[in-house]
Amino acid sequence: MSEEIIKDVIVGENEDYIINMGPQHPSTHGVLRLEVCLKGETVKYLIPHIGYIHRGIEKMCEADTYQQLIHLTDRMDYLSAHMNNEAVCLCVEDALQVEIPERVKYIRTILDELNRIASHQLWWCAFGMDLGALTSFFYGLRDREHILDIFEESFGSRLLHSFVMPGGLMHDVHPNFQKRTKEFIKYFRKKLPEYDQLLTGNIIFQNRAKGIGYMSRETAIGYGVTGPSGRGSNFACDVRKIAPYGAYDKVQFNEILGTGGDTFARYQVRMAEMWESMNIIEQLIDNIPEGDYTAKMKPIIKLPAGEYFRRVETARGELAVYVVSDGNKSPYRMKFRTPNFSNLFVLNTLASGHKIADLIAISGSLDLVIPDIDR
Amino acid sequence: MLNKQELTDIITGLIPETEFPEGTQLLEVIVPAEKYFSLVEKLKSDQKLSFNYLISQTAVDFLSHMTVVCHLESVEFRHLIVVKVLLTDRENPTIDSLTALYPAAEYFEREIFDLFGIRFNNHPNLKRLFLEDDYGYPLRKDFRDEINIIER
Amino acid sequence: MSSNLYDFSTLTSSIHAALSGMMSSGWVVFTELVLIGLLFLLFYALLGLFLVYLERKVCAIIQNRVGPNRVGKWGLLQTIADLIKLLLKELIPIRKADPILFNLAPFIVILASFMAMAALPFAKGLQAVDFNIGVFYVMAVSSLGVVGILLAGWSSNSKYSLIGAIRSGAQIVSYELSVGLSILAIVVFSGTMQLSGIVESQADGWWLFKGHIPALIAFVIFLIASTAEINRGPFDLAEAESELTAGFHTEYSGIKFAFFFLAEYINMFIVAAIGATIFLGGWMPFHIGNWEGFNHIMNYIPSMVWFFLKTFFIVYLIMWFKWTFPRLRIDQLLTLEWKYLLPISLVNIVFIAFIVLMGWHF
Amino acid sequence: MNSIVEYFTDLFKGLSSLWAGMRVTGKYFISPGAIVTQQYPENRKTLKMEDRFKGEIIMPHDENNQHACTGCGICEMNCPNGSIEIITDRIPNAEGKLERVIDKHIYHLSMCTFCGLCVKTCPSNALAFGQKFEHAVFDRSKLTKVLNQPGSSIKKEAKK
Repeated sequence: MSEEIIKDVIVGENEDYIINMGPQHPSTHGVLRLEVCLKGETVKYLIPHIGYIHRGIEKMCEADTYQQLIHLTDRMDYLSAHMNNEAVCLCVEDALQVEIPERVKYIRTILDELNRIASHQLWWCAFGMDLGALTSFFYGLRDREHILDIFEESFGSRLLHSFVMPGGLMHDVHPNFQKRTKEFIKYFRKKLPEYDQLLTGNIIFQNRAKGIGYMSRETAIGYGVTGPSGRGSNFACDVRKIAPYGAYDKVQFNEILGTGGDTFARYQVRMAEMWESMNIIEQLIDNIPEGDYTAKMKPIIKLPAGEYFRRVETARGELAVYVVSDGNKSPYRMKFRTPNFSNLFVLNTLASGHKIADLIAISGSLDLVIPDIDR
Repeated sequence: MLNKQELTDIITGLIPETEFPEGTQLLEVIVPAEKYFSLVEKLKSDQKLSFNYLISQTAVDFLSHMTVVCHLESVEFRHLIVVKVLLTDRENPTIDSLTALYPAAEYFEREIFDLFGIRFNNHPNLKRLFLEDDYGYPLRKDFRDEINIIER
Repeated sequence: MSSNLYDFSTLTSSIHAALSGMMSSGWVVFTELVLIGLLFLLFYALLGLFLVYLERKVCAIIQNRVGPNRVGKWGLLQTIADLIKLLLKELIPIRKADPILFNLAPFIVILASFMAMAALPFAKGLQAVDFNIGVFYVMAVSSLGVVGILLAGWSSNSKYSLIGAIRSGAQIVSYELSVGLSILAIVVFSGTMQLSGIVESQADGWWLFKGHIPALIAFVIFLIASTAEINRGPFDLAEAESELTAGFHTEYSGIKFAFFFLAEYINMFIVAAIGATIFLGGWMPFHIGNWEGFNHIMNYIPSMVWFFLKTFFIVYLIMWFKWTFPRLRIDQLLTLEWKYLLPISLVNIVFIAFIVLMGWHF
Repeated sequence: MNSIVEYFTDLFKGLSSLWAGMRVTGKYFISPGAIVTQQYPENRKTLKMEDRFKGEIIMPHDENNQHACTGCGICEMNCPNGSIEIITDRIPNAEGKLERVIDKHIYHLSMCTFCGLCVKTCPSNALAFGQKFEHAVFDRSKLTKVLNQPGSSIKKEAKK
């Protein structure tokens, strides 16, 4: 035997140690399968395999009316269900050129931000848990419960509340809505610093997050990584600023940009976004105008033949809806450009060369929701 | 930010074979398949256009032909453009891949291949993304699946 | 010295005398061994169940939850129900596992923790074996457990398990040093390696208070290093749930899994007991110098209560760590040991030796 | 020398950041009043769901066992999942004309996604959301319900 062969056999220099992370794994947050090639503890490369919950939402939309397909969009990114609904509704309203009441715009924006806070809270829980801080999971969920209670009171459901309809809202918000939202903001302003004490400042956490999974601005743009993950790399991609919808043009808010590009920068962007969302809600909650909760809409919506494109900012990035209509009551083709689809595939670039534990931290910091990838 | 007319003028100067349909929501460019890659390359590299962000890439099946649709945006100037390619060959549609220009295109194109069966030249890893290899192309309008899809 | 209140040696020697009257000396030794063994088995099982319950309650309250509250009053019987469930569960045979090692590993782990318990002084005169090198014995035996963990990871022929086992090996081998050095600090102070001797030397105050700052540093290092040595808290890399699903015991089921689980908790108790014994005076009541009156009142509290109070205080500290901190990465874990804990404890030992030489400690 | 100072400042900063985290968890450990868990089956008596809670779809009947459903089929048409089936019947009314009335309003709870379109679009407000949420059964067929009660009839004022 030549020496090289012996080296191969005994040391295994050229042998790939491949482990399957997922589809059932505690920290892939769903049925994502990562084929990870390791060398010792270090990740050489990884291949994401998706499609475990591909439901063909785009195909199903082709058989539904515009009101009916709203409830399918809930089930893409179930943590920002409200934004998904709104994207479709804005697209339909654009196409029909319906003027929606001011009240609707305000309420939609408040709900957007509430949903964003809820989503970021859940992300914070899960991120902490990925890094092994199990207590953060319960603190985040405890506070998220307050938002879900507000949702339940107004819409009747906590997570998948197909509340937005083309032209307005399903029905008006609950009379307690304003009061409870203000109570929540007051409560959460006290609790959010606790998050920082528990995790952000923690030396172990900082060592785990800083300098890990660096994503340059060019990488973020090239892969189309949007939302807080992209903004952590100084990629200004906030649709709320680029193309304001709802009442975003009536409020003062900052687009949070991070410069680090690492896991910690993405973390900080999300934490800062929670503060910013609370600011937006506070500016709007007292000024909700009176009026109708929906514009006059025909019972059967038929979009004029043509193509329509609309984007919104969900909690995870840019959701674009592309509708091709042939004038019928259901779309001819419906395409959802979902944020997580693009955010996932940058993972190989970020995680190669880091440790397994860092892979978990990086995928946690990208905040992936798997149904949104598979659709 | 350039308006529609300015964009139209610049793009016509770059690739003369382009068509600009009227009355669309966003500026649309229809380009022949063989000029597709060079157009997008120029859209990306041109200093005044700099369309460096591929928002989405998808396809539509019109039974008579297929369309590949790309939404491009410039991060610096914030103008949007829709690039369209009509593919008349539905049996074996083929088009150039944009992976060399936008890394994001790799998976958009794999998704299109998976759901429409459009092949991409020069694609590094053209495999099906969601479905099994023998499933058919579900987003084509003539796709039928008696077992899994119940017609209403 | 302290009074003879609640001295278990009177009880044990009377039992010994009674037994000697009944049978020959060989049989007496045999009977005593069996009795002690049974007692330890019972204690071990009950302690394991209680510790699991305690951990679940502590973490629940920290996390604003209620914790187990359905089985029995305040859920006290929950762990017993869990044990019955684990006993009844199927032992899934792994086809490609090494059968001998796979079945042996849980027993090695549990044996190591069982043996360490023998040398613990639970109360005055209540100690199974009082070695004159008790500190050495406990350290040697408690680090045997890693053999079981390595075997478990290797023999289950699973990739996750192997990574977990290798991690655990690297971790325990490194942290053994710091644990040893921080215990050595107190050995230098007290001048003996006998655990009962160390306890006796704290009759006028615990080493944590008597030993100035170096003892405090040694205590902190002991806490950190021992948490790492028992694979817990922020150092649970061997079974890092979010990375390796369950690490080295991924493939185990039923009672074999329960053995690992139990051993982990008992190890926590043992480490806390050692910490309490050498830093906080073990079963020795809280004494201050020569305040006779105060010391006398303290003596009325049984020594066993003192021992368990101190031990569970450290157990609580270890739990508090676990439910607060995120997990370290493997390279950070080794950096912490080799760049921080080890140099600090080495310098600390020199300091302590100097203090003892000059006679500055109380 | 500088590096030694840095070494120790790092060490103390690290330790104090750890202590900050332990203070938070420790605070909650000594304040059990912060426990938020609901004792669900025990608090069943006092548990009240929100008025708008979407537990199931019901058809409210008044004291005369009358409902408002005309059997028009709009809910069936609007349901995205086909979870509503309406079986109508034609019976002669007082003037002898055949009139369409509801025979069975079949609701498949197992297929419902609670989008609320049926309740919203019902022209005679015959449907509503119920607050019951304990739907677990051992047999899936029990999730198929007939909403109109046996022997019920349509309200007078809802006829038009």
